[in-house]
Amino acid sequence: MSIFVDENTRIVVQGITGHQGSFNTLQMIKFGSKVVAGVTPGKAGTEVHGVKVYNTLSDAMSEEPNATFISVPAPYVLDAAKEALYNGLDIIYILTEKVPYQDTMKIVSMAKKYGKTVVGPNGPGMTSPFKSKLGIMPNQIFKKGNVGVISRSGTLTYEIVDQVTRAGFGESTVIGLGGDPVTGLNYIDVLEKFKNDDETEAVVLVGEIGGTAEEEAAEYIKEKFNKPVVSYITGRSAPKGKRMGHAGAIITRGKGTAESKISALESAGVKVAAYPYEVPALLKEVLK
Amino acid sequence: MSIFVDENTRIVVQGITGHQGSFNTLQMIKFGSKVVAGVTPGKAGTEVHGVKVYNTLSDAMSEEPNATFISVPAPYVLDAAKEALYNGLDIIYILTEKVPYQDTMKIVSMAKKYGKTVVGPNGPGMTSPFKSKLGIMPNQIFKKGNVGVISRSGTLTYEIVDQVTRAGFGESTVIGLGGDPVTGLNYIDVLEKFKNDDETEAVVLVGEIGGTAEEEAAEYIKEKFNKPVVSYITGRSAPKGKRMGHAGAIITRGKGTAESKISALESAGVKVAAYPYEVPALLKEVLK
Amino acid sequence: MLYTRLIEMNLYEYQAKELFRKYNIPVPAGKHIESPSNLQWDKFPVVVKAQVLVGGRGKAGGIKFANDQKELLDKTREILSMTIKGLKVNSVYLEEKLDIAKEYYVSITLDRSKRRPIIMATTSGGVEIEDVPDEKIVKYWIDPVIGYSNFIGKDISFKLKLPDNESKQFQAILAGMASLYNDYDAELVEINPLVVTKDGLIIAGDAKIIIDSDSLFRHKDIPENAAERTELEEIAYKRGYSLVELDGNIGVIANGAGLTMATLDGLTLKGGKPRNFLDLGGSDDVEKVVGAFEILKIAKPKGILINIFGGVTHCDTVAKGIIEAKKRVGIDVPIVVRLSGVNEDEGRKILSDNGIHSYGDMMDAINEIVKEVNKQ
Amino acid sequence: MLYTRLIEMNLYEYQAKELFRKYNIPVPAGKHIESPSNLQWDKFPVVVKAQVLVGGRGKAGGIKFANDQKELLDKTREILSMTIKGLKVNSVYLEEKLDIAKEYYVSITLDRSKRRPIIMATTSGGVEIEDVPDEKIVKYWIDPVIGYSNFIGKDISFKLKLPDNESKQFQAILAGMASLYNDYDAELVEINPLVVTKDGLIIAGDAKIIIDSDSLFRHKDIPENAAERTELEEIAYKRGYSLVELDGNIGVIANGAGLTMATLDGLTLKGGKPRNFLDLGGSDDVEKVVGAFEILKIAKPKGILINIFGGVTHCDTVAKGIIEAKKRVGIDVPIVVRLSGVNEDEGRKILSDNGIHSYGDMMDAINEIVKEVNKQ
Repeated sequence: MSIFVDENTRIVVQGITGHQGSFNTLQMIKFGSKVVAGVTPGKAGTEVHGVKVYNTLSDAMSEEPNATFISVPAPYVLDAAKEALYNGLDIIYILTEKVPYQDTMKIVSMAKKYGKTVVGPNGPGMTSPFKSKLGIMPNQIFKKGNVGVISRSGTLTYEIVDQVTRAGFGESTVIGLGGDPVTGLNYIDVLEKFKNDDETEAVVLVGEIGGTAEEEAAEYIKEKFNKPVVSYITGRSAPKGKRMGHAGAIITRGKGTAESKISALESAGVKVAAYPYEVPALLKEVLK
Repeated sequence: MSIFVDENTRIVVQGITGHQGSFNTLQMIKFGSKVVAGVTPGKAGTEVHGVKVYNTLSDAMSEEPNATFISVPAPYVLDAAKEALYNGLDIIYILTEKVPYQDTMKIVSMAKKYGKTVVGPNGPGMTSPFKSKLGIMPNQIFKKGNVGVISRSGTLTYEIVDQVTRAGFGESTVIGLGGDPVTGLNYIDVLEKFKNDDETEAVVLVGEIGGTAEEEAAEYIKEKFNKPVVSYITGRSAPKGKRMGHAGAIITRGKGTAESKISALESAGVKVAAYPYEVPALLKEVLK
Repeated sequence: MLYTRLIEMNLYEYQAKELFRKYNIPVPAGKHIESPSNLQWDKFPVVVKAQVLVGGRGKAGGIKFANDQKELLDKTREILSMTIKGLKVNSVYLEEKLDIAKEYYVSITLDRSKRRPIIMATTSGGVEIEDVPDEKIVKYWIDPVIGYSNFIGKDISFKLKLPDNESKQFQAILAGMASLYNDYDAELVEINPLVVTKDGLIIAGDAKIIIDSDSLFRHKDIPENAAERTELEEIAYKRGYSLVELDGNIGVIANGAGLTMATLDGLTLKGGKPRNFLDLGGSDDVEKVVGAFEILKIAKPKGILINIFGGVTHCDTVAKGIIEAKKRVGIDVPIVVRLSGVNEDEGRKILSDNGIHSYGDMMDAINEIVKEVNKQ
Repeated sequence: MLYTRLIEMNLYEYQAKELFRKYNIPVPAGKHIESPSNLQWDKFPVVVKAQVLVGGRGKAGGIKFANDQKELLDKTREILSMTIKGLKVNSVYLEEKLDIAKEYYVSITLDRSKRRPIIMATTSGGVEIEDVPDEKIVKYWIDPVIGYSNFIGKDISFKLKLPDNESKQFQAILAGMASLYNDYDAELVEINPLVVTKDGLIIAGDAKIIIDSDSLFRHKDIPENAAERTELEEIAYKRGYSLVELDGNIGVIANGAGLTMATLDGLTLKGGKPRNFLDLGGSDDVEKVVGAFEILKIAKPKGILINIFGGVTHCDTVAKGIIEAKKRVGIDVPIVVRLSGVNEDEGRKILSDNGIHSYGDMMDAINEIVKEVNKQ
């Protein structure tokens, strides 16, 4: 068992003929993902890397996809996600960046109504080596293993996964939540899945300054999580004072800094690395 | 067990100080319903028939209601129903008539998201003698028994229930769906509940011309319903030709007439009465 | 249900097209005219269309073409003097004549059984849509949580196999219709024909909009048009009663649409002929009862049947109303009363104190009034 | 995250109040002035307010009162010559002086952890809201499925214990704010102070609106204001780079906000001082790399660290960009390169073919650049 994506994941790519859509279709296929269809209006009958292209998602449903990779320009993401929900897809991964956050809120709340999962926007997706990859993470950094990774970042995730793999570990599932203020999944959503995943024995939580998601994750780990967690938090050196308005400060009330996050995690028993390269060493400690 | 309302139903009345709100609060209390709170902005601290009034529903939640009786003017129904959903009430009964149907659609679809039940608008509510009444049906027509009644009408429901009771039968639960084009529950929603209700041994389905709800119910009864059903359909004598526009005709394609409904029900094995007073006689046949 | 929705709000074509303009749905250049004086138009030929709230005006001669100013004046006068299916034509709409290449059909309306709006579209438009076979109609249901979004227009365009140059235009029109449908609480937004001109432009040839009359409190810009009502129905409507005129001779007053229908059914099955449907509704008001008699008096029935099952409406209130009406309205035909339900005993007593017999059972009352009227 | 949201769109007070008017949120009579010529005002005293996108303008002298035309001219000139927290004042807003009885506070903003908008309100307004204790602030989260509805305004009014005459006004203002928040993709709509005048009227004393800059494609009526950016940041922003200026001496180019932050963290922990944050983002374009060097050249760093983990951005593209930049931009300070990930080998080869050593490990590169710069 893996979480979210596995050998039963059947992917349709919305926007398959675009640069990103086409490139990542190929990468996903190389990784072993089942990419069963693509959608670009007006391009029905063509193929992208051997994948059949349809005019509309409702036509593409004949290939029985259950997950979608959305790579359309930001102004069209809301429409594409609605189309995915209308057609009943279970996992909606949105690669696109600069999606208005109120659009994301709408997508996330509609998806919740239908019990569907949204990943992203503006994140690298999810990878379960070597069952399936739904997203854009570089193929070569993965190895099958028992470490789960959750992150808000893109490239920093690759950096950490690369370190973990080079140190001889491997990953169960790696999930990039996305860097936007509102995303489909948060740390706790994923931790709940890792908790019951028999392939995951330890979790690496990669966080960054801003918001209080890491503090809330720490709370959850303290109270309900039963597997060892190692963490790395970026932004320690960020200058103070550049922050959202007054109203934002009220919500966080002093949380949101690297210090706040690190101390919350440490008090939940999480080992926090100072540098990415320290993550494997800490994993060794908790997995010995 | 009864369906929807029973001795655990705790009712709050939104609009309790209005004429309808106040009158029906008293009637519900007399029937044995637990009316635990009322809401009228600005009237906190007063009482209506011994029921404490609060300014807002969120304040009234301290009395732990799980169902609401909404009796506010039509333009305010959407707001009141949203308030009820926001506060997590399980059953939302809307007495008010002339609610714009798009408001009702919104209420129903939001309620579905939260797994809540909407009854009405513009219907008499639901009664489980003598456990609870959430609505406006006259108290004196009921007797505890094993006949379930579903109807789109108000007074016609009373007529039928009265006939059933006078003939020596009694009712398990009586439900008035409401007379509007869009209502929270339809026949099938209720039949599904009656199916698993051990207190219900036969069902009376009261229908009327217009729409195709009765035809769909007949389909359901034929395929999935396991208890005897007796029916009465009004509107046989209605003049032909007064109907919605062309587009409406396409959807129904000849259904919607009394003849269509009666023949659909009969082919599902339902006994259809020509007059309300024939219903008890048919019940005698199926319950013997 | 059929009876209770009589007050749906139909818009005239010229009003509907005004709303179309607001939502950027292309319509031909047009002008609404209430009198032939000052009749100005400069591009011929022109179409003169009777503005009436009833279907089939074309077949009835309510749509004519004019090739010059003189013809325009003649045709306008002609149409303004017409009565179509009993409705007087009070105004015409002058409209640029389109160079029609193809005629499509598109509508959004409520699918009651699915409790969601349905879009229907076909490239076989221009005829009565009931006559188009189902397999030629593309149907799409709008999920109320997701709402209308552009993927729907795209999907339907592909399913209709529209050429590229039409597809974008069609999507914009459908998006406009969907917004209009939501913003104005419509029950129906329909374009038939949706014209494709020889220049490849898509334009709304006709426009039909029905507004949910229950929503008018938030659409102050929508004028309340008289619906397809008879004189008696109009009087009743203005006084706040839900009445449908029928061709029999027994006046009926009952409460609740369902019970009223059941009363008519019972009368008919027993050989009686109802003069009307009149639902008192759920108000508990003596004057409301008196007012019902005032209206029935105009209808000159040979007898009146009152059938009340008391709920919100109390039987004693109805009884008082009957006594009042007898005094004030002066009814000289037989009245048969049935009272049951809330305050039934009080109501029956009030009546018997005033010498009026009443029944507890609906069928007894029906049998009695049929007998009474047949005696005459 | 902190760095990536730098381009949120702050509105000037006068712009925000214009939007308030559109949503029927009462604001004082006011006028936006860009030059003291033609300065007309007829009701004194008047408030002259500096229009700058930075908090604390009052304390900095950016809000003054004038009792007559002459004072108005003087104060306006004075404020127009000011620079507040490094930002030049380019215009003022003249506003009717309110007769203040009470000052409230109300805002709608995004609660990121709950993924829904939050309304905050208190009757202890007029001060910095962070200084108001939590128990004095009423908080209400908007359910995105249910949306804002009037029960929320009613509920908050009661929780604030507003008198009856204020409650209705407050509800209308909050409803307007909620519509504005939705319609304009706002991140923040804030009124502080929300003034209650001695006449009992509730009026927005100030107005703060932040728009989600990602949404500007659908808000063509919103002008794009320069945010609180330094000269270098402004140049970078205009060229499409996400750059934050810092006070160190090591120029940094990395890809992805997280990895860039981690690079700065690593540098700092190893005793280096970053000159900037520059995230190349996820584009695979040689020119984008060259452009980054052009901007860094302006910043005059003592050395440049490039830290790339290839994903969407391929390592060979970055390598080509570095070679191009060396040729065209003319960088004369040490450059240390780290390349890992997609096309890492190709990229490293391109660099070594051109005589540039590169690292595979991030920490090795960080150590090297710190050593190089400290040598100088």
